[in-house]
Amino acid sequence: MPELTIDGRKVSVPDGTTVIEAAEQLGIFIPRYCYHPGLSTAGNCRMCMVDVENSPKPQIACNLPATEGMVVETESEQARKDRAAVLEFLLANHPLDCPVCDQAGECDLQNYYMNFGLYDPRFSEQKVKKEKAVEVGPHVMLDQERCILCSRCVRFTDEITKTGEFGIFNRGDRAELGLYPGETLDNPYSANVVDLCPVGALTERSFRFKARVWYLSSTKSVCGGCSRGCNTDLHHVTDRPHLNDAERLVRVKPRFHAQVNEWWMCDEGRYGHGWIDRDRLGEVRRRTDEASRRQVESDWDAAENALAPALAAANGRLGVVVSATQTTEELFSVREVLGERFGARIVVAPQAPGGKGDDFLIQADKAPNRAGARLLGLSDAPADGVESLVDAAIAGELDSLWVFGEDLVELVGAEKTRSLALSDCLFVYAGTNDNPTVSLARWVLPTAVPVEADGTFVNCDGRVQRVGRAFAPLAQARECQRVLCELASRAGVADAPSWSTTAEVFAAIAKSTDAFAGMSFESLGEQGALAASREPLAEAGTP
Amino acid sequence: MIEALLIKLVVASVVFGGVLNLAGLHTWVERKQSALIQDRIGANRAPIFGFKLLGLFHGIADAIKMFTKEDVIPRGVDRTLHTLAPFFSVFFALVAFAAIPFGPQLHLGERVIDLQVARIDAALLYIFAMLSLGVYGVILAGFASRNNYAIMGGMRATAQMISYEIALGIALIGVLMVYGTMDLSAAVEAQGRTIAGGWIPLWGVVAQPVGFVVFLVAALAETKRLPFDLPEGESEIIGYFVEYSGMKFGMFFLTDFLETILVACLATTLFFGGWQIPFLQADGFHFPWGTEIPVANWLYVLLGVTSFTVKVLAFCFVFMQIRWTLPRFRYDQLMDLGWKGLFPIAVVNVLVTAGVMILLGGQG
Amino acid sequence: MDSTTKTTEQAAVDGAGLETREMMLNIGPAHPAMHGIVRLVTKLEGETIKDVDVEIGYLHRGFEKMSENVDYNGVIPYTDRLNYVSPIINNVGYCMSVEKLIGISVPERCQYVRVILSEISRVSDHLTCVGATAMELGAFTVFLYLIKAREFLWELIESVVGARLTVTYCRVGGVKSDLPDGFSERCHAAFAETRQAISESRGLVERNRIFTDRMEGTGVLSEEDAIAYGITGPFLRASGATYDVRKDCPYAVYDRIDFDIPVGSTGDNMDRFLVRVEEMEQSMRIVEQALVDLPPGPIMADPETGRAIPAAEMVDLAKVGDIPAIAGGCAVAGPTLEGTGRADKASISTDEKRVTLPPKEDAYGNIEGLMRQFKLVMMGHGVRPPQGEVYFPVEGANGELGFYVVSDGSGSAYRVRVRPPCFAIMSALPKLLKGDMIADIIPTFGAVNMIGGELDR
Amino acid sequence: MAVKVVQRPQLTFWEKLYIPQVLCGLRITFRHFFRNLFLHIAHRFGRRTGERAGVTYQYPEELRPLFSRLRTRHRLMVRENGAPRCVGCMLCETVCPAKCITIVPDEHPDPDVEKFPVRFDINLGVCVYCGYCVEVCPEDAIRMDTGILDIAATSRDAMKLDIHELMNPQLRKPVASCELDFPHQCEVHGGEVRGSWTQPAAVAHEPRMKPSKLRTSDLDSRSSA
Repeated sequence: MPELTIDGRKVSVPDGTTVIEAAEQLGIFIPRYCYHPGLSTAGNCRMCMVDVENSPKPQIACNLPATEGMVVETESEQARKDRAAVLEFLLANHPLDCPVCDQAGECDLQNYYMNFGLYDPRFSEQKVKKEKAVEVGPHVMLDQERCILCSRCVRFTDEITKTGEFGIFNRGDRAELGLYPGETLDNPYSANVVDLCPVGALTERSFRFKARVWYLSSTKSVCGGCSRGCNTDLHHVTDRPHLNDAERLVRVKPRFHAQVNEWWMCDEGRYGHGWIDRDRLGEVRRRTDEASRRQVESDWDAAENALAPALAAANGRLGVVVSATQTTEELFSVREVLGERFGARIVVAPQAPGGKGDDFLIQADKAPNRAGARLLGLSDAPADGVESLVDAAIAGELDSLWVFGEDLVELVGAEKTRSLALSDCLFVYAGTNDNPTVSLARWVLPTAVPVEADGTFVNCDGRVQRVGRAFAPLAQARECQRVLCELASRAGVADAPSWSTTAEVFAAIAKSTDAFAGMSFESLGEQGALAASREPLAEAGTP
Repeated sequence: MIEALLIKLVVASVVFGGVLNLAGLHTWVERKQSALIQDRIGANRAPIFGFKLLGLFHGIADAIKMFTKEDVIPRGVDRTLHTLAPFFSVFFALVAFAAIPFGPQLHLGERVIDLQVARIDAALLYIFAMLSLGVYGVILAGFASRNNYAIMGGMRATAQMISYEIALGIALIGVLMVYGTMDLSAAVEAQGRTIAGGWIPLWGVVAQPVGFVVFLVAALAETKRLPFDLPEGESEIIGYFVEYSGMKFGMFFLTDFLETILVACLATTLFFGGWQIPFLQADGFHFPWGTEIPVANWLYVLLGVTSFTVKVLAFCFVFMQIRWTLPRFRYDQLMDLGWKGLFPIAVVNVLVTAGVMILLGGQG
Repeated sequence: MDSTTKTTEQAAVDGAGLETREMMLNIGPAHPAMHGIVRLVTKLEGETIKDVDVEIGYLHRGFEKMSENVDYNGVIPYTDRLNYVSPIINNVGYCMSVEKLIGISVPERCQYVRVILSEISRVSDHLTCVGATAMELGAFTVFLYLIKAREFLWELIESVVGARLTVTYCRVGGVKSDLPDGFSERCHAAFAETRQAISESRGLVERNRIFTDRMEGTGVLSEEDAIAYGITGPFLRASGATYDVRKDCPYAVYDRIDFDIPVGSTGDNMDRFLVRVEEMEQSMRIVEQALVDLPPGPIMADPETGRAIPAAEMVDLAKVGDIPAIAGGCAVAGPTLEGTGRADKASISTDEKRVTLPPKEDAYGNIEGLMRQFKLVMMGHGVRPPQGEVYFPVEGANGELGFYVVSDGSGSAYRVRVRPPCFAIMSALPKLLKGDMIADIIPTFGAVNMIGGELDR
Repeated sequence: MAVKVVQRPQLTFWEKLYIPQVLCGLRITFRHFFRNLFLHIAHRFGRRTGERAGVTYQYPEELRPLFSRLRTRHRLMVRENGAPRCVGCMLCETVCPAKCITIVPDEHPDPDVEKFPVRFDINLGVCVYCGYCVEVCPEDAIRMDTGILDIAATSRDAMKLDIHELMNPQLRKPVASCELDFPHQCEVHGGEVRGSWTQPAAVAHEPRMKPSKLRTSDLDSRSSA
């Protein structure tokens, strides 16, 4: 445990710690480009120069192991001058691209110039031209001029994905980042190089010119793309609808979580958010009459007036299909209201076939909350549970069938769904997006997607993680638990729950379910917490 | 008989038409004159077939605007009085002109025509009466509007007009004494005389300089224009016509100008020799150095009418100039000036005049 | 209060049973004399004012709240609209408070420029106030003569600032642009016109008894009362106090300039009129001295500022990396950006790179300048004063104009509070008006020079 | 501290009689009146045109000489090939205190430009003419030097300038024709310009990315051109 002094403050760190990490422990930020904690140390950007006592030259903090009694100065006049000089070199060939560069606003060149540079520019030579706007893969755009050759992306493809598409070619000021001949950057984690790139050399194609980063608001959330539950930051803009084709969610960035995803996330999850603003169910709809399949717009009041008596009269003749894409709170409220109060048979839709996983982050099960459903006791035990439920409905054994968020056409086939629609059973669809099933339902209730409502997902490792609420639900859409609470009270249920916040729902879960015992919505925080469960969870491995 | 009536009709229409047009022209003069004083250019639009004539048509545009504007009668007003008030104002201002002689007698064949709508023996009294009645329009407007601002304006106007009429009347007593008549034509004719060996015409301003000043001030106050525009006082109480719009407002506006012209006519008639031109008598010029130029009657009349018009316009011009030069009095200061300033001066003036006349043996 | 009740009793005795009632008169909010928007609820006995209730708030713009939602430079256009008759003083006051918060000072030339334009603004403000007062007393010609003079001053401002009223001229850490060529000559010419107009206007009213009667003895406020009400500026000085921020707490370069503080003796409207008239003369004196003392900008010291390159060409060359072609050149940007180039920037803005935009040459021609430009403009990246709070007063045209700025270290102010000089005067208005006649509202209110923009914020 | 007590006017007896000061005032007003009258007449005959008879201007016919720095209606600068100089960096949209600028950028076929605005609107009904947009523009793409002051319109929509009106200040709504050379073509239908922002730009129909073929050797010819 060497103890060293940085900027006059003492810190003792484990053996092998570098000065840059030691400084971080003290809250001292040393500027860096090539250094990344998730990658090997390269030490080629020279930005993290610090003054070390008794050392004739400045040292790079990223590759300098802390030793006992070391005295480091990060703010000395010499260190400042060194950093400014390094920056001046890095910027010498940097094009004047801020106006057209998507990185502007989160660019470390800009940030470090204002924080550590501030020198008067002296460069008056011809800048070296390289290629601009090169498509290197389906998701990533390369601008060779902007690249400062920190090699983070090269190391990522070498060390993390081990696909090795990137390399640095040529020498001196002709050195440029590029793909090896015949390669394309199309590995499933390719967009991580964009996050790694400290400058605007690698940018996302989907975000290209869509918005400026300084317009974006950020919400901490969890990816719903698979049961891994990678931690994410959602970047969204609601006050400038002319940007990003009026879609509110602009982009998703991975958020560091040591146990779940570290710094990374897959492209599938990163770009799988388009459905949030596309083909959404905006308003309550109902079928005009029994025979016709025409749907008309309605409102919540009418829906509740019609559905509450039906629920009250159900008396066990009620079936519910829930989805493992719903948050734990939604599933719990379905269980509590429809299951407990109205005696519904609840079936969780089974895992969609054909999902592929890998040994890094991607899981085969694309539903983010199957573990949550299982912990709540909503097991998908019989594989044909949904089908038998639909059969029962068609046969007249059920008065009404509620489907949450799942596409019945996909699960039981179009034929069966159509005959369900024609049967006497009151077929209610509550969900977020349009699908073939929606047009067949007698009532369509729009519900909020996870980014429009708070909630939790339980990932494949049993980690309960919070999904953030980024913006208000679209149009008439409402949070599922609110809909169910109101229906219950409208139906005259004596002990109808009256949750108004997600935290209250979660508190009810924690009270009633052992696996969640002792947790509260607040205490989950950014890191989440592992559910205490004796049952084996879905087969999964830590990264 | 019919012929005489026709002639009266023609004269009357010439007078009233002329006066009304002059009032309309006043709006243009007011705009242009103030513009020149204030280094501006003034209204110069409202073209008719591309002719702008320095914005002369703005008066017509104004008239059209006034007539076509919505005539708002606020809720709660006394409708009859509210409607009647502007007519009162304009009517009395207009009929007062009947007694003003604007030229010498015209000989048309053997017919002798007075260039005056009505030759009244007590013309001065008549004009005073009409001026006093004008106050009704104002007080009625203020009262009928049921508006605190309007009623204050009306009260101010009434007090002001009554106070200054006294000074005005007494100032004119001196003139009456000098000319010995209340007939304005006779007064004008009396001003044709000369004194100092025929060098100076015996105009009222010569005989009654103090009376003239008092008259001018009091008369300005009668017209309710700056510096005596307290009843309007657009930045204080807006005025008695605050609840008027359209042509009814226009009529108050018109009254203002008519009264200005009336006062200019009176000042001309009583103090500046009316239609008289120095050294010009009915048969021609008689210069004190002996030269005589005979002048035909039609030319004499023409010169007389021109002389009268020029003098009236000059007075209007001066009034306008004063209006754009001075700030406004305060109510109590105005009353002070009227009762403690003008009234005693006018009285003293009468006494002095009487004394002088006695000394000079009854003739001025 | 005692005197009021006494007069009522007296009136009751005099009236001998005749019923008299107070008249309520709402003066404003839509009334020709209530420039800006304000309402005086008056109780009248005849023409005499027995009681006044001043009602403000008709022009609430939410300045202080808006200031919390934009970055520090974004507030400046809002300050233009505080006292919209002398906007540059507001600009200066706000910018100097933020500069104090950051702890930077601006170059000397910039300070002189600020003083010069502040004083020109003060003259134009007083011209408006005096002229409007005269106009409302009926002397319309005086108003137009003074407004004519103001026009010359506004043209002067336009030639520097690029706008006449909504100036948006000062920046945190400097001003937008340097004085243009020939400013000094134009300034002297404009002052000659102004002096001529003022002397003509004085000739029209100052010794005219109608005017002096209206002004003397009306709206009297003693020195003690004025201080007790927190009144500052010409209104206070007319009452005899000598407080002037420029002298008592000098900012910019006022301590180096010789000028007098005109004070009155009786605190009536006549004194206020005379103090304002004299202040205009003093302000012009300040400007004339400042123009002489103005440290030469580099433009004058060093004519070798490099080859002139059209801005567009510079951008295009820099874009393809042809830095040698533009190195050392001076950018010729649009005319509205005159006086913002590298040569001027050094003398009109602080050299603190984290506060002021780079000179045009840097923004167009090199990556460092471009990045600086971006960092200062992007939301949440711009000027970030350290945590703290600061109050900075300047002498506005109506009195002490202070900005109290609280920073939480983020890119926009946590709280901005203005101390508008009008507010204190307006609160003294009932005291000024009680017992006077209704017509006295006009000169008194005129002398208050109420500016709705700063009163209601 | 230099304090100067102002001298209150002490009126003499004659001045208290009003008349002398009235005459004094009349002298001033008459002087202006006759001087201006004389000058107006002289101007009619083409004399003494150096002296102005009034300080006012006959606005629509006669424009006040504007100082070069005066901020007037905006315009977007145009490249030699007719395309906008603007690259859609949105600094102006960001800095605008009135939030009156709306920009939608898109890909430009020239890799040295990369980005250009398919939509650039300024709502002049909201603009406060602070000039911040000009000041922050890193491309010299927007200027406020058109000298256009008469921006009045009869509807709020007409106060919203689109990119056509901004690039060519002569154009006013309804736009009769579009001569502007964008990377896409605009079509005018009854004064309404379509094809630029309702329909995706022409370049968007092609493959969105075109790898640049620009080499350093091309540079010399480019910069000399």
